[in-house]
Order: sequence, then structure tokens, then C-alpha cells
Amino acid sequence: MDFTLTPEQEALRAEVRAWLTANIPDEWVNQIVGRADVPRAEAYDFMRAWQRKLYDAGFIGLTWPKEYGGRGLTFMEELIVQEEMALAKAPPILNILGVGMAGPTIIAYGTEAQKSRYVSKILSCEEIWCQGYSEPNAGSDLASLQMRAVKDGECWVISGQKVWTSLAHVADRMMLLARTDPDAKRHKGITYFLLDMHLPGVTVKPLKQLTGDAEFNEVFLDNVRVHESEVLGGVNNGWAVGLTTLMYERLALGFGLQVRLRIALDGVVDLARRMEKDGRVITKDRIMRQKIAQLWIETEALKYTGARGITKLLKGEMPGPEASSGKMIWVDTHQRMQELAMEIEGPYSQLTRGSDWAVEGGLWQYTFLRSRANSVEGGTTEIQKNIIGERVLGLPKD
Amino acid sequence: MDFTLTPEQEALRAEVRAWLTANIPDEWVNQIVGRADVPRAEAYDFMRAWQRKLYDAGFIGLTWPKEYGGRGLTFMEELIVQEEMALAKAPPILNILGVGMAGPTIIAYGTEAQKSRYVSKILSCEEIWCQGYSEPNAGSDLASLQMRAVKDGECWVISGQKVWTSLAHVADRMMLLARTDPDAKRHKGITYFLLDMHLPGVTVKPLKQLTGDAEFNEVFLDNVRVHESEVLGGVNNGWAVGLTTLMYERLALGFGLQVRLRIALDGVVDLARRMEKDGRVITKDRIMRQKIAQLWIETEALKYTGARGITKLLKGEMPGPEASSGKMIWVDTHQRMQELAMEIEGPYSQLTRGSDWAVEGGLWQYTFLRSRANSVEGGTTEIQKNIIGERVLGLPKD
Amino acid sequence: MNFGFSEEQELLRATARKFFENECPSTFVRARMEEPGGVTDEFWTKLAEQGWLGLVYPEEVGGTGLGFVDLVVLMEEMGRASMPGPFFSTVLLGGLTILEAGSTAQRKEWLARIASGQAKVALALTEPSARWDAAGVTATAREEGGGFVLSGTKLFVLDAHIAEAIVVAMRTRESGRPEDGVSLFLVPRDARGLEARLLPTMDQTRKLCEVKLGDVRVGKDALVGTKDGAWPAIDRVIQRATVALCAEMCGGAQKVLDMTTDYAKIRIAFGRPIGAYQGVKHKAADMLVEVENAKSLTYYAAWAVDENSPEAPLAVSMAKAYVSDAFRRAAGNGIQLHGGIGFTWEHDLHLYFKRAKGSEFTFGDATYHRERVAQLISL
Amino acid sequence: MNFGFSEEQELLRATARKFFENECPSTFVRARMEEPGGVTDEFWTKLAEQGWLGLVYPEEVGGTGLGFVDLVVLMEEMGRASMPGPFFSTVLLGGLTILEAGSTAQRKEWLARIASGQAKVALALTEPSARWDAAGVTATAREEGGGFVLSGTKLFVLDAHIAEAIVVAMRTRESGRPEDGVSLFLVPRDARGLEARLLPTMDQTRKLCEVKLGDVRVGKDALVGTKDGAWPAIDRVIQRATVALCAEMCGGAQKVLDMTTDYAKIRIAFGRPIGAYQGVKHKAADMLVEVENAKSLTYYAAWAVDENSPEAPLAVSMAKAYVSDAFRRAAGNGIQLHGGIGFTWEHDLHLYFKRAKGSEFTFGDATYHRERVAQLISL
Repeated sequence: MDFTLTPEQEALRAEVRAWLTANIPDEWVNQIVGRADVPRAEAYDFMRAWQRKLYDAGFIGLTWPKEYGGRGLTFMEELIVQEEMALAKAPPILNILGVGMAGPTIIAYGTEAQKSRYVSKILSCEEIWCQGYSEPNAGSDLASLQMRAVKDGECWVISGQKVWTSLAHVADRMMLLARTDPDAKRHKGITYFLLDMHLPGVTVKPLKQLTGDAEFNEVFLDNVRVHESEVLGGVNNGWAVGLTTLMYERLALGFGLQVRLRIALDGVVDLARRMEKDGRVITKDRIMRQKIAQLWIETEALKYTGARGITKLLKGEMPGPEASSGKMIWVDTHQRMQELAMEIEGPYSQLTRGSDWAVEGGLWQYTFLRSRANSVEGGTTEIQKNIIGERVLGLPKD
Repeated sequence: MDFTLTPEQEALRAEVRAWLTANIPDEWVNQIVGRADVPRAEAYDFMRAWQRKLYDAGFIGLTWPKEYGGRGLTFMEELIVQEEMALAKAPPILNILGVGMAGPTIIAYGTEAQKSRYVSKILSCEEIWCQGYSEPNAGSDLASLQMRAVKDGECWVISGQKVWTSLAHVADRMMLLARTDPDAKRHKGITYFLLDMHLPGVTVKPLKQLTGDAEFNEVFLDNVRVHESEVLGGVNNGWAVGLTTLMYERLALGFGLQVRLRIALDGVVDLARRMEKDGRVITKDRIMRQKIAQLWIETEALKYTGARGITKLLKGEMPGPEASSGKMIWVDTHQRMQELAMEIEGPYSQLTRGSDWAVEGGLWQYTFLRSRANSVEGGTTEIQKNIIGERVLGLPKD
Repeated sequence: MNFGFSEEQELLRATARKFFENECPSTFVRARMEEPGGVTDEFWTKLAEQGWLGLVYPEEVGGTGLGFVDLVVLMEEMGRASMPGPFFSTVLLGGLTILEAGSTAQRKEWLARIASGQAKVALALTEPSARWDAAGVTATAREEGGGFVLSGTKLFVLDAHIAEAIVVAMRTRESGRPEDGVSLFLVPRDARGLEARLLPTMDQTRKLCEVKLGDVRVGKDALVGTKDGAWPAIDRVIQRATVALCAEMCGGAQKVLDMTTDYAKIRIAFGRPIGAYQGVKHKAADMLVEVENAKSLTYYAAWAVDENSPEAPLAVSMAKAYVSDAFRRAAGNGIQLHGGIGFTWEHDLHLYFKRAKGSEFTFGDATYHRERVAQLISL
Repeated sequence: MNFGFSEEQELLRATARKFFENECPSTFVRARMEEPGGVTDEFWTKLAEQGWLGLVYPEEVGGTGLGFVDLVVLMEEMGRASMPGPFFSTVLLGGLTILEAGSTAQRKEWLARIASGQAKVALALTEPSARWDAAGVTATAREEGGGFVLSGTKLFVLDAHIAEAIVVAMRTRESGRPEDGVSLFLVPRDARGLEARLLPTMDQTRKLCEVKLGDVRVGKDALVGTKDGAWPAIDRVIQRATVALCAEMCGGAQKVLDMTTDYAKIRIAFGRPIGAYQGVKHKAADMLVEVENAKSLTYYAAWAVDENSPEAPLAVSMAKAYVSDAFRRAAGNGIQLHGGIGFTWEHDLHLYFKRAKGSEFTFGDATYHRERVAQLISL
């Protein structure tokens, strides 16, 4: 057990820290759009440019192969960069689904042509990706998806509907699961496509959320013709490829979410130092101190539990139980953190953006509401617990 | 809505209060055995006498018919008596399973002969009852019970094993469920017997619990011959009769448990006033005040939710959702109350009976450990939630 | 003892439920959310016609003369409908303050007009310190020329922007006890120097305002109740309004439970309705238990308030502490058990979720009221 | 960075697990529970032969010279076995205090004998006030005739009744700061005026004593460390012992999870193994998450302690706060998910349940350590 860094790693830390200091716009940190966990529409242009800058500086995709725009480093270097981003309250990555899921999956399953075509543009944010898994009747129960793809010459003709598709309204590409063999049972007969969102027949309809934003979308495919070269990992092998994506998602979450959680926690502590309740500064209230300390501890636990998983990865082992729990810990901790922010604000929690009385411009009201989706997006908490119970603990299926 | 009492009810309250003041031995209240939720073996003789005294004074079985030793009053009078018992910290009832379950079930289903034979002796504690439902492989899943009863002339010959049988080691009678038709499916083919525990072939084996006490037992029946006149409610009708018993149990719980909960809460408050943590009296600590207040609120909630159920009963309606939740609320509140008692004691929580350093003679250590059974006995919390989900909310079966 | 509702009360519930299903469906609520006023004249008139705007006012001032136990029934149904508009601010804050503290003349003048739907009156109590106790009243009224000059800022004032008049709590004397030296003034909204500005809120069915008082001059007759001695009346108003709020929250929580149960019966995942899974079923059972407890404590508080029982303050704090947690959790679980659909704007769940959050912090949150319980049980 | 165990550490874990499975099955534990001593000479000798009694002592005093990260591995396995006996009191309290505060001579004399299994040494710190801070030390030692006279009562002293000697923390000077004026004395258990009395405990694998000091006379050489200045050393001992305790608790929690998972796979209810029901499965998943987090925080604290990192106090308090809750909940859920069988004396679950409760309040509970975290992060 050793938390000390090599001289090269120390140098990387210094480099990224200096770069962030020089490059994060001061006003960014104080902007409501910037502190939110999830990119908000007002910030897309800024964030596109920001990710490009990160790419040019080499601070994104550190573990990806050099030939596809990465740096061929280990998760340790990735962790260092992520930690510095948290400390600097750096903006989140816009093309997060590309970087966290599409890229690693293409690197793992793609043909040479697919890798050359797609990977570096993911990092540079030239092409934004979204994920087409969920359907109206296939949310948690992904294997029941109904979108159909029928072979016609060199193309697959795809029709159906996806839902809860983040970023679809700005995305250039979609990781798409569709049923290519209607007779095969549930998990079988599904294929993973790299879909061009600009093809004829693709319609994106924003879905307004309880936050008032429309960050998710419905995506309708009406006889969209996709060339067979856009199949990833083989026909009818989509379930395996899709699970890989989800595995990378969890890994990416383990990294990224911890960083965002720390930023949120620091924000809560700042908030608590400034707000009063019954005439007493929140941080001087024994009850509130308990709640803040507990969140602090859980945020640290997520970090160290993540570090244990990364250590195994670095050793070439498969991550164990500690990896599966990352998402669950994050969801639970983050939602309670947001609830605590509301509690700290008290009656002010009712005032939102557009009022000069709104605390921090209504940032927390937005992030609080947005956090409700955490326990559903990327697999409900109930499903995560099933997965842990069945795959990690070996309990019988329901 | 009206919480005022009639003059008769006020008179009853005064009467029972005066009687309790005159009759509860002073030393009782301070005895470890007396404050426990469940009768402890050392106190059986005292409690037998105590219940007899209550019976002679007419303060038990108030709602039962006069011809069987009751007073033919309403649940309102029962509630008044119970409340006074809580205030006076009266000892619990030894023959609680008889009073809470066997008696009402016999009154509901019994023949005239059965009612005359059994009911008044339940109230007077002449005959103690136990409940023979659970078996080693039929705990929560009661319908899978395996004890067999085979007809032989005028008798049923019964063999098999019961388990978790409270009071069996002192009981004279058992409410026994056995399978009389092995070919009928699960719920069918079960009969309810009134078993004489002193019959040949009945063996009781105490089961030592984690408290160190042996309050539960295993009961083995080896070809026990039970006369057919001891069948309650008809052959193969045991499931319905048994459920009635459980309904009365919940009702009895709604009364009795709330009373015991209030006694425990008052004890916790007293404890908190006397104990210190880090040099500060517990009741002056903002964090502990929150925890105590929350338990206070929940104890009151149980009372009022119970009162709503009783109001419906008094009006001749079936109790609604508020009745089903009584046991769950009680379990949850009581277990947290006991945990809080341990927290208040801090390091003293480790010292048990037999040490002069033990707080209140180690009472709380016993009640804390004993409380772990609450969420299993009389139906696990998981089963209670299933029942509420399915029968009250109408959700589909698992 | 009788801890149930009378036939008249059950009838009121049935009437109200039907009324709100017809008159206040979620399309109506959503339309009002988009508008500053939050209510239509037509709807307001209908409430008046039902006798609900004066439900708890004495008959001699134009009310129906019923009690808080009756009101609780109505408020549950309003909460169930997530009803928008100035009912709470006018009937239970402004109006109730006039009832509790006002002169016979003031009561006659205002309560009849409130009950008949002609007047809306707000109560401006809290300030930027966001405190619910007397120490929170720091805006000052100084005597001058036979009248008073009012200065300061009030915040979180419900519906001030559409009220005809605003009852404002002002400090008229500094003293050791914050409870001494608070007075109430009835100020027309169009008074010179008074500015009521609508603020954007998370729960758009609740319209909150900032009220700025810039040397607002009022006559002696603007005083509601005795000078310096208004706090006990305010305290009673807060107590009563808190009971009403708890009932509204119970109604909302019950609605969320109903919606969630209905959805769990029809939504299929892995081949079965999700309500068949214990992960869903047990959460729903927990919700039921909490909702029932919430109601029990609220009903008891309403009874205690009606009876002027010495237990009333304790009963009210017990209710608000419990109900705040229960509604928040019910609404959160409701969204969770609905999955993605529960997170959409189109689905009505968020109306309740946001209402739960706003109500949680109104008149003090669970922590505040648990501490009050601790005080009231002499801990 | 490497947040994993070395091959040597993994080997230690495997060795320890096998050792305790063979040498410390629950029959052994239960036999020791019934006896006052709580250990057999044979078992103690075997621990010494494994080198575990001196694991964290330097080689020059007869130890193995390993660190707390290594110790954590061993303690997890001890916790898994619910190991009884004076390991904790001798190696991590008495011994560690001598290591931290003692003179070279004292260390040489005692640590070698501890490591070889020849001596058992207890630490008497807490008093009837049950405080873990310096203010809790009120028993006095006054100088007299070139030595000291010790008076007072120590409580919750682990294994004092079987120790050869007891290190006692005494107040030698009153001062404004409770941390000033505390001294340590090494007193033979058979010293005149010292009475160590075994107390009945809930967790019978832990033997707690009352230690009465009735004018016990000791020489100047009984002083361990500097007069009046012992608190920093005690503080370090508490910190280190807390890490060891957390590791033991993690081992216990993991064992409960294993037992529960195994049971959930075979116990049939309503036609299926209970582990198939989400009511059981989701609770087990929650347990896993908490146990893993508990380990992560404990491992980090062990590393921080080994490195003498300035973050060590924070890391230790984070671990103890979290682990206290996690073990309590795991043990409680373990019993619950076992149903009736989990409540029997014969089943081993209660050993862990009681251990969890005792450990929760040793060196401060979760609330205490959360407040310490708040202080250490300058809240």
C-alpha cells in the first residue's frame, strides 16, 4: 500500500495544475451552469471549446492508445488529472458518453477502420455521442428492447423508438442497440450499431424534465438505413458489447463521479459557512456538523473504494466487489448531499434562478432537482442492487 | 373527532388508577425483570399472581363477554385501562398469548363447551397458552407447515415439531396448527387444535436465545392423541381460524405494544437525564435531543394511528390501512429506541446484570438484545411489508 | 373518544375531492403555474361559493364557523390536487391574523370580504434572516405624527403581489425578549413606498414575494391588535397555519402513494408488474405507514388546536416534524419507483415533489420542530 | 499509488484465516466466553509462535517490525474469527503504550516478553465518566517519598484481571488544559492496594474490569514516559488501537455478510431461496457496499498511521465513524435475514452482533468521531 507518486506522476500533477490555473476562466467557477453536475444547454459552446482545449493539451483520454489520440498512460495518471480537475472545479466534459463509453467500447471491439474513424474525434469533441439503449418499454429491463433492424443488401434498416437519450439533440453519433434476430430470445439477437444521427429518418424530440431543462430526448428511427460496416462487435453480439459499454460507464463513473462529488461537497461546505439558521452559522450547529461530516466521510470512502478498484486494474486483475458499488454509493451520497444543500438554505431553497434573492443564482435548486435522476439513469438503484446481489454475492436470480 | 371521555369512562380511569397505585409493588418498577418487554422467567410466579389480581379486580378482558369472565365493555374502556397501566409502569401480562390470541379466537370460533371450558381460565391465568404455528421449515411461510394429524377413532394422532414457541415451557395449552389433509394444497387441509400440553407425547425443549434466556422452545409431538372435540372451527378450516388469531394478535399488539413502548420511552428519557457523554448531560445535547424527540413523536404516532383503528372498530367498521401498520411501526420504533438506550449508555452499554456498574441493573442490555426478535416474531418485517403491499395497497403477489 | 371524522366531514371530503377533480385538474394547475397570479377569478369565486374561503371563520363575520378538524379534511383534498392560488395566504395567514388579532371592526370589514372571495390579504412575517421566531422580526415601525412609518424588507411572503392588503409584522420596540415589541399593521398593497415583487420559485404553484417597505406611512387605525403585543396572536396563527399545511402535505403524500401504487400495478419489467418485486412493494408499504402516521399526528394536532388544548403546541410540532419527513420521502420514492417517466415535466409527480420541498421548510423544518418537541416535553 | 495489499500481506491473510479456522473455531470461542481468562496458554503460545504478538513492534525489542497495514490484515482475520483473549489489550493497548512512551529499558524489558507470549499488560485509561479524552483522566498520582501514590477508579479496562502489569493513566497535575498533567505508570497487578475485578459483559469474548487504586505506592521507575506529558503518547496509542479495532470490526462485518449470503442461498421460503427476494437481496447488497467502504477507510487510516501522515487523525476518525455504523447495521441485518435461527444462542451471529455493539462505543462512537471529523476539516 503506497500513496506516493513517481517523479513522472508528480510532474504530471504539477503540469495539469498549472495548466488548469492558466486556462479555467475565473467567471466559470461562479457560473450556475458550470457547477452543475451535468452540462447545461447554455454552456454547450463553451464546453465544446473547453474539451478541445483539454484534448490539445493532452489531458483527456490519458489511458487511450496513442495512435487514436490518447497518451497510452495508466489509470493512475488519469486519476491524478481527475483529482486536479476536482480541486480546480474544472468544467465537466461535454462528450462524456463518448469518452466514458463509446470510445473504450470501440477500442475494445472495433475494426481498425472504426477505431481510426471514430476514436480521436471523441476525445477532441468533434463528434458528440449519445447512448441509445432505453426504450419506452425497456428501461431497467434492457433485454426486452424492441427496436428492429432488418437486413437489406449492405444496409440494416432500423425502426423504432429510444427514450431518455441524453445529449441526443446535439449528438452526431449514437451507440445503438437494436434487435436483428426477432426469433432469438431476449438477450440474443441484439446488435450494437454506430449510428450517424444525421441520417435521414432520425428524429430527435426533446423531453422536458422536472428541472425545466430538456437534457434527455426521445429519438425516433423511421427506416433508417445503416451500412453494415457500422456494426460493432458482430451481428447478434450486441448484448455483450453493450455490457462492456456499461462496464466502462461504471469505471468512468468511478472516476468522474467522485470528482464531481467532491466539487459538490466543497460547495456544500462553502454554503454552510455562509448561511445561517435561527441566527447561527450552519457550520456551528452540532446537528449540521454531523450531517456534513458524514457526507465528507462517504465522499472519501467512494474515493478510496475507487482507488482499490483501480489498483486491481493496474495489476491487471478484474475489479472486485468494490467496483460494483461505486455507482450506488455515489447516487446515495450525492442525493443526500443535494438534500442537505436544500436544508442548509432552508426557506431560500424555494427561490430559483432569476431572483437576486436566490442563493448562488439558484444553482443548488437545479442540481437538487437534477440529482433525482441519478438513481434511475445508467441503471436504477434497484437494478444495481440486484446486480450486486446476484453477480457479486452469488444470490439466486429473482 | 372527540377525545373527551364519558363520566363512566372517567370513573373507570379513576378506579383503575387508584387500584394500580395500591397494588403495584414499589420494588417492581425498579426491577430489571419488571421493565422488560417480555416476561422473564424469574418473574413468572409474581406475574401469575399479578394477572390473577387483575382478573379479580376486573381489569383484564374488558371487551370479553361477561359470561366468560369478561366485562362486555368496548375497546375504549380497554384503551383507558391500558393507558393507566403504562403510566403506572404495570407489569406485563404473563398469559399474553392466551389473552391476546387464544381467547378471542375461541370466542369467535368455539363451541359453547369450548368457550365455557377455556375462556375464563385464560383471563385468570389458570391456564397459560402458547402458540404452535412456526415449524423449522415453516417460519414466515406458514402454509408450508408439515406437522401431521391422522384421524384414529375419536382422536387425531399428531406428530411433528414446532419451534420458536414462546412460553411453551410453562404453558398448559397450545393453539396448534396441523395438516389434516396431506393431499390438499398448502393453505387447505390445515386444522386448528386446542392442545393440552400435558398429554403424553408432548416434549418441550427450551431454546437458548442470544439474550441468554430460554424464552422460546422447540415442541415435539410424538403420536399425541387429541380428542376431536378439541378441533376449533372445523376440520381443514385451520387456515382461516389461524388468520383470525393473527388478526387479534395485531389488535392486541396495537393495544399492548403501544403501552410497552411508552414505558420504554419514559425509561429512555429518564436514562438520558441521568447519563452524561463527554461531560454533558445527554438531554442537553442537541443531537441526542433530536433522537429522543423523534422517538417521542413516533410513539405518539403509533398511539394515534392505533386510536384511528379503534375508532373504526367502535363504529363497527373493519380497521383500515392504519391497523396493518401498527406492528411495523412498533418494531421499527422499539428497536431504534433500544439502540438509543445503548448509545446513551455508551461504554456502559457493555456491562450487564451482575455488575454494580451496570446501569439500572443491566435492564437495557437485556431489552436491547431481546428487541432483535421483534422484527421476526409474529411475522417478519419483510412479511408485514408484503402483507401491506398486497392486501392494503393491492399490489400483485411476488 | 372518537378519533374519526363525522358524516358531515366525510361528506365534505367527498364533495371536495369531486370538486377539485373537476375544477382543478393538473391542466388547470399547470396553466396557473405559468401565470403570475396563480388563480383565476372564476375558480376563486367557486371556492367562495362552496363556503371554503370562510370555513374556519365565525358565522358572525361571514364564515362557516367550522373548526380545524373540518379544515384538515378540505386541506387534504387541496393538497391532493396540488391546488395553486392564494387560499393559504389569504384564508390561513392574512385572514387568520385579522381574526386572531384584529378589532371587531377589522374582522367585520375584512373577514366577510375574504369569505365571499372579494378580498385577498397576505401576511408579511419573515425577513431575509428566514427565521420563524419573534427574533426574526426586525423591520421597524416608528410612531410619527399620530401614525406609523414602516421600513424594512420582508421575504418569502406568499401572494403579496395579488393581495389587496398585506398584514405586516413590525418591530415597534426593542426589548430583551424578542417576543415583546412586535406589532401588526394592515397595509394596502398600493400604499406609497410599498413594493411587492414576485420571485421565481421551485414550486411554481406557490407564489412568493419580496415586500419592501420604504418609509410607508400608515395611520393608527392600521394597527391590528395591540401595539408591541402582537406576537402571541402571530404565534397562534403560525400554529394553526402549520396544522393546515400539514394536512395539505398529507393529501399530497397520499396522492403520490396512490399514483405510485397504480403505476406499480401496470408497469411491466422482466415480465412482471414492478409492484410484484419486494424492492418496490416494500418501499410502497413504508410509504403507506408513514402517510398514515402523518395523518394521525395531523388530525390530533387539528383537534388540539380546535380545543385550545395546552398540548396544542406540542401536537403541532410533532405533526410538522413527522409530516415534513414523510412527504419528502414519499415524493422522492414516488419519483424513484416511476423510473424515467417520473422525472419528466409532463408527469405530475414533480408538482408534489416540489411542493414537498417548499412545505418542508415553511414554518420550520423537521429538525426545528423536533427541537421544539424536546423543549415542550421538558427534555 | 498502490491501494492494495502486497503478496506478503495476502500470504499473511491466508495463513491467518487458516490458523483461526483451525485454532479458533466457534467452539473454542464459546468455551473461552465461559471462562474468566478468555484465553488458553496453548493458544496464546501459538499466537506468539506466529510472530503476531510482536507484529508491529520493532525487531530490536523482539518484534516482527511490520506496520499497521500488515496488522490490519491480521486483525480482519481475528475479527472474522471473533477471537477472544487479551491480544487487543496486551499488544495494542498495554504494549503499544510502552512502545510509544516507555524508556529504552522499559521497552526492552516488556515488549520482548509480550512478543514472546510471556507477559500480558493492560492499559487502564477510562474512568466512570466513560470519556476518551484527556479530561476523563481524574484519578490522581501524588508524589511522596521519592515515589508516587496512586488513587482512583478505572473502568472498562480490558483484561486487567489476567495482566501481569497494568499501565495506568493518572493525573499528576491540575491545569487549564486537560491534556497537560497526565502521566503513565506501570503497576504490577499484585501491587498492594490495586484491585482488578472482572465485570460481566454483553460481549463475553471481551473481558472488562474495574481497577481500583487505593493508595497504591510505586517508585519513580514506574513512570512510563515523562511526568505530566504522557497525553500525546496516549493519543497516538488510541489512534493506532482504533485503526486496529476498525480492522477487527471489518473482519466481523465481512463474516456476517458471508454467513448471511450463504444462508440466503439455501433457506427456502414460499418455494424459493430467500436470497431470490429483493427484500433480502437488496439488504445484502447494502451490506456489501458498506463493508467495502468500511474496509477502504480502514486501510487508508492504517496507511496514514504507518506514514505518520498529518492526515492520520482525520483518517482514523473517518474510519471509526463509518465502521461503527457499518458493523452495527451488518450485524443487525444479518440477524434479521436469518429469521428465528439468528436469534438463538447456538448460532454464531450473536457473537458478532455483541462484538459490534461493544466496539461501537470503544474509543468513541460514530457521533463522537463525526464531530472530530468536523473539527479536523475546520468546519
